[in-house]
Amino acid sequence: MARVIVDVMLKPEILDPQGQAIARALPRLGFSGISEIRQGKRFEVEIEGPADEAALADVRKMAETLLANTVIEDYSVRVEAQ
Amino acid sequence: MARVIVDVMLKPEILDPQGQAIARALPRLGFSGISEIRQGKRFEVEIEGPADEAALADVRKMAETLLANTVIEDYSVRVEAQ
Amino acid sequence: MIDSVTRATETPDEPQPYAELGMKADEYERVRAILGRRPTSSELAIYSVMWSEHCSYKSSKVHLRQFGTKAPKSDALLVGMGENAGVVDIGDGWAATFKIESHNHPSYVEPHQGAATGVGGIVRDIMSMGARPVAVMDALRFGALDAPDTRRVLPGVVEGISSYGNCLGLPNIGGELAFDPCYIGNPLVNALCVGLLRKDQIKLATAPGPGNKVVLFGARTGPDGIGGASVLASATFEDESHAKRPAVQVGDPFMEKLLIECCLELFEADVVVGIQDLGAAGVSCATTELAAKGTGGMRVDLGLVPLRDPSLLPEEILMSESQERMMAVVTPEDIDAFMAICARWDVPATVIGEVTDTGRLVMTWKGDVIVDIPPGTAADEGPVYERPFHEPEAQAALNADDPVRLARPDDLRATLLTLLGSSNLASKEWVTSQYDRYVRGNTVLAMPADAGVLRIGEVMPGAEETDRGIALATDGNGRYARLDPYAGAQLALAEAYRNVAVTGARPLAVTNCLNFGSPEDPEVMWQFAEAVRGLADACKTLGVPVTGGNVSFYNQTGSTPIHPTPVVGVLGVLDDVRKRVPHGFTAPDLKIVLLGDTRDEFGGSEWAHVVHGHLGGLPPAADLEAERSLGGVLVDAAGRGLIEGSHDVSDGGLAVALAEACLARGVGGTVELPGPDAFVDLFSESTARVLLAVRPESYDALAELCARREVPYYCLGMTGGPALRVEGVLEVPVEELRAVHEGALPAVFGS
Amino acid sequence: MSAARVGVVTFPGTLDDQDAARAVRHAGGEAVPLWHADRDLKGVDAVFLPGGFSYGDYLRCGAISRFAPLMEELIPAARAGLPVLGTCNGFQILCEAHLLPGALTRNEGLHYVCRDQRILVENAATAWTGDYTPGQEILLPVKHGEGRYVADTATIGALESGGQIVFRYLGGNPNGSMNDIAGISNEAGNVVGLMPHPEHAVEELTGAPSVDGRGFFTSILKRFVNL
Ligand SMILES: Nc1ncnc2c1ncn2[C@@H]1O[C@H](COP(=O)(O)OP(=O)(O)O)[C@@H](O)[C@H]1O
Ligand SMILES: [Mg+2]
Repeated sequence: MARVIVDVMLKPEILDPQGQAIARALPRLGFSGISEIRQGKRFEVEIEGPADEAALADVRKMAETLLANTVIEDYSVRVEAQ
Repeated sequence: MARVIVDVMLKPEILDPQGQAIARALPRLGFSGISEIRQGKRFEVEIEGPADEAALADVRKMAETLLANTVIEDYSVRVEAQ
Repeated sequence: MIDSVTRATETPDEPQPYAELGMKADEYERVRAILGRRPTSSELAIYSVMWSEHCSYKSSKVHLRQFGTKAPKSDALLVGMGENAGVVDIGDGWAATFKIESHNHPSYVEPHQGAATGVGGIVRDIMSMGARPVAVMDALRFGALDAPDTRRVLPGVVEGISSYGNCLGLPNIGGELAFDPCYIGNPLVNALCVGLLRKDQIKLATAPGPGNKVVLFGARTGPDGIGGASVLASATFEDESHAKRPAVQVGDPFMEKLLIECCLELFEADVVVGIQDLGAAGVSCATTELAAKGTGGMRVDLGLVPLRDPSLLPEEILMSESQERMMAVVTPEDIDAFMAICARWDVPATVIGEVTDTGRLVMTWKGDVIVDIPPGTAADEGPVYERPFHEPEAQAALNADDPVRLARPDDLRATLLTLLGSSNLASKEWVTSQYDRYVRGNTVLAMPADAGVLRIGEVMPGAEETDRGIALATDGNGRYARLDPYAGAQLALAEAYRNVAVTGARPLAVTNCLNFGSPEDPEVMWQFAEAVRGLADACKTLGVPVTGGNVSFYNQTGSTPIHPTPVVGVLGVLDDVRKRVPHGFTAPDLKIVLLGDTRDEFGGSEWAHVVHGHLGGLPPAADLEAERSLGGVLVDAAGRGLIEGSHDVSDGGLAVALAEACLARGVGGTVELPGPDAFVDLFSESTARVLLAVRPESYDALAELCARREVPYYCLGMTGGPALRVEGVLEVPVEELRAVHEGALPAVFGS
Repeated sequence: MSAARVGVVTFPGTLDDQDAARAVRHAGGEAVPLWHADRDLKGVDAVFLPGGFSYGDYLRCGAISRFAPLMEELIPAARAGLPVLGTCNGFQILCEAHLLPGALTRNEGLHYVCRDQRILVENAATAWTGDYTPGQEILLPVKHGEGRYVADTATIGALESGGQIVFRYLGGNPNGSMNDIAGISNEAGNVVGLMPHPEHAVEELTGAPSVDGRGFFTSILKRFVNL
């Protein structure tokens, strides 16, 4: 049993309307000193066996084909330290 | 300039239909060995100054009041290693 | 290094990547001739996008002219083709503007964003006429229902339309959904928007008055959809970071909603001289078109354009297709009021230039002049092609393959159920339930009605009071058009016209989206030429002018084009919207009446397609005179309150129309067929037919109206009971019809 | 006697404000537009938070709106007894503002759903439901992508036992909400939130095929006539 984290973020050049809406709202809410916010997705994937190379390769493939839309998003995969 | 990451996940007891839908689709797509997937949000917050305690306290407050709805979500805040 | 005009003059022989930008050698030479020197890379950017097929209509122009030359005389037309959208007079001081546009290719690459930005683009077209957008519609085509490609593309497209349109607060009041293997790899996503305005409020895309300010407002400009510009950037700048710019645009419907409300306040405050949306070709298009239609000159400092990505180069800024942007021309006296309204709506706005009387569009970047062109040469004087065309080699054989040779069924009950659950005739609710059809509270009819109907009186507080309403429908049948593009385009118009008329509305005007393969293929070009000729002729006969539209070419995979698919939208008006006719059988104990004659016509029919996988012969005859008479009866009868419910008869024939009429409110009916051949009566797709439900005491008056206009009519039976019964032929409980009809799409896409 | 004044709030991205105002007028009240950026309730007798996509519904529905200047006035006023009704996005804002317990999350089916929905009125004693009878079945449209009501077990228990579950879905739950909850009230019964849209069911000609939403508006207006 291990937990693998897949982070999916819009590519930097792609418009992130969600992040922008939050960033625009911040000053009004009294938060300053923040230059940018981008919003993405985080997946917590529980795998049954150990997080070995084979399992990670599988998760990477899953990220590539299912969790991320690689036309507009980048992803990264890492094992969570338990 | 520093980047602070805020991860927001639904509390474990709250149904996550998005994660479930992905998990259900996996076998059909040829992925096995995955026991659960949960989907949450990841925010990349760029702060103007250094990520010192004061700045982190600010981001934590933002997470608590805005980025997460603590009725249904948990959050965690960390500085991204550059 | 910035490629300034000075530099261009000094380096006349520097090679330029015009071919990579899709320009032909002779087109490039023409630019050189116009300018008397080589263009700068920014100028090349402008000419290449403005002279592209998409912006210049260079292959279609010579044909589209017929919409003007053959246009019927119409008092209703306030603004015709050539503006962002046509405007029609709908009475009582009100006007409506509407247009349909394609976003086919982007929706294949990224279904959600492609479809979403398609909605966004057409909504801005409507806004730029000075109108409040009031509803959207969408006409969709996908590959076979069970094809993997369809499963990938359809849910994303629907979600994109849904998320964008719903967030704007525009009710979705109708559209189409059809499947055919020819659309695999080439889905069609055509979006329509309709807007309302006071007649005296029309805005045009023009920049008159030297000294007036040019304002860019809305979203900041980013590197969206500038795949093409990267060629320029890498050629001129040898800069790798610019080599991979995204071809995909992402929409921000929230920003668009703010833009809508902001524009309406700007119009109300009367602080806009001219306005243009930024669509394909972004700043290039907006500046050249505004300048060309105004006093003729404009000075712009591109360095003032607010950027999302500060590394953007001027060529990229010029080509960027970032969404949710508009450009306005404002007098210096009004500029403060203009900016204040933008600020109230949190819409960023920046003065980037000024109108001049020099006849030149001049752009600077950090002090250098990088563009200096006569704007009309980019906007209006693009290349025009007389592309060769001829009838496809296989056309004669296709038309000769008449469906009379197909085996006809004995079990008509089974045939009805098969058709009713087939992809093109099944309930579209899986799609339509993702669209908000109620928002803004003016929706009178929407799915599953034949046309969407809106009340208009409460849309714009302060405008003249009115009881009027508008009705809209879109239609198009690629199989019919494949068999005969001339007739196919006419049939598309006829069906949309009829769908508007069955609600009781008087059809007024037409918009169209012409989806075809490559214009460089003479066989495709023939299909196009025939379709345009057919549509223009039909508009003339029916007395409804074309007010605008859109052409989408290159819908093909390899050398295989899609079926020619002209999608036609018709707008009609109800003088009293309370007299609209609802959809289907609305109550028991009404007489069921069929108007129009049925012939043995199965070419291109759903029956041939579903049961035999056959496409051949000729489509049903387009009898436009009959459609016109039928429309007249429907409008008169509705106005006199003679009709309780209605449904047009089209795909799948009378059998499917009867079933859908029962499903509308769960009211069954019993009918007797008028003709000798039950199969023909039930499944033929003869046109100019509708099904009505009328109170017995209204029947004679209806019959008299029909007789006066020589419209054939047949009383088939009565509504009521839990089943659809065709005497001596079939009986199906309404709930069984429902299960079959509503189960098909969820079976593929989940419930 | 002058008509009761019902404030209708517009945030950036609010969509159903015109409809809500129209419904108030049809019921004989005066609709008073309230602007999110003003710290001013204009002395209204009640407030309607309409549906829409305030701030694009980015982040979470209602998350940004609840910080609006107007909300700084509205929150204490509601706690002090001002009748407030939130439909759809308005309901989401009320939950985000903690005027109502629980939260609204993504529909279980993951799609936006627009349909005519049967609703059971369970509590006819709130400020906004006096014109209904307990157990009455009504038809109202729902149209939302994030309407699945969730709360912890203790909260649900308290809502159930305190009669705070005002509306429940009948004939199929469109979003997977806990206990088929369609709408709730606060303990005092002056603040009510629901996902369905009464303002789209007040006219014969337009909107949903019912006029069952009228009761919301007549309820609140009668309350002020009777005061
Ligand atoms: N893509 C779509 N978007 C919105 N509404 C649609 C769409 N496709 C179909 N509809 C609506 O669903 C209903 C049924 O469509 P259809 O079966 O094509 O109608 P008909 O049988 O009258 O030709 C109509 O109200 C139509 O406007
Ligand atoms: Mg129809």
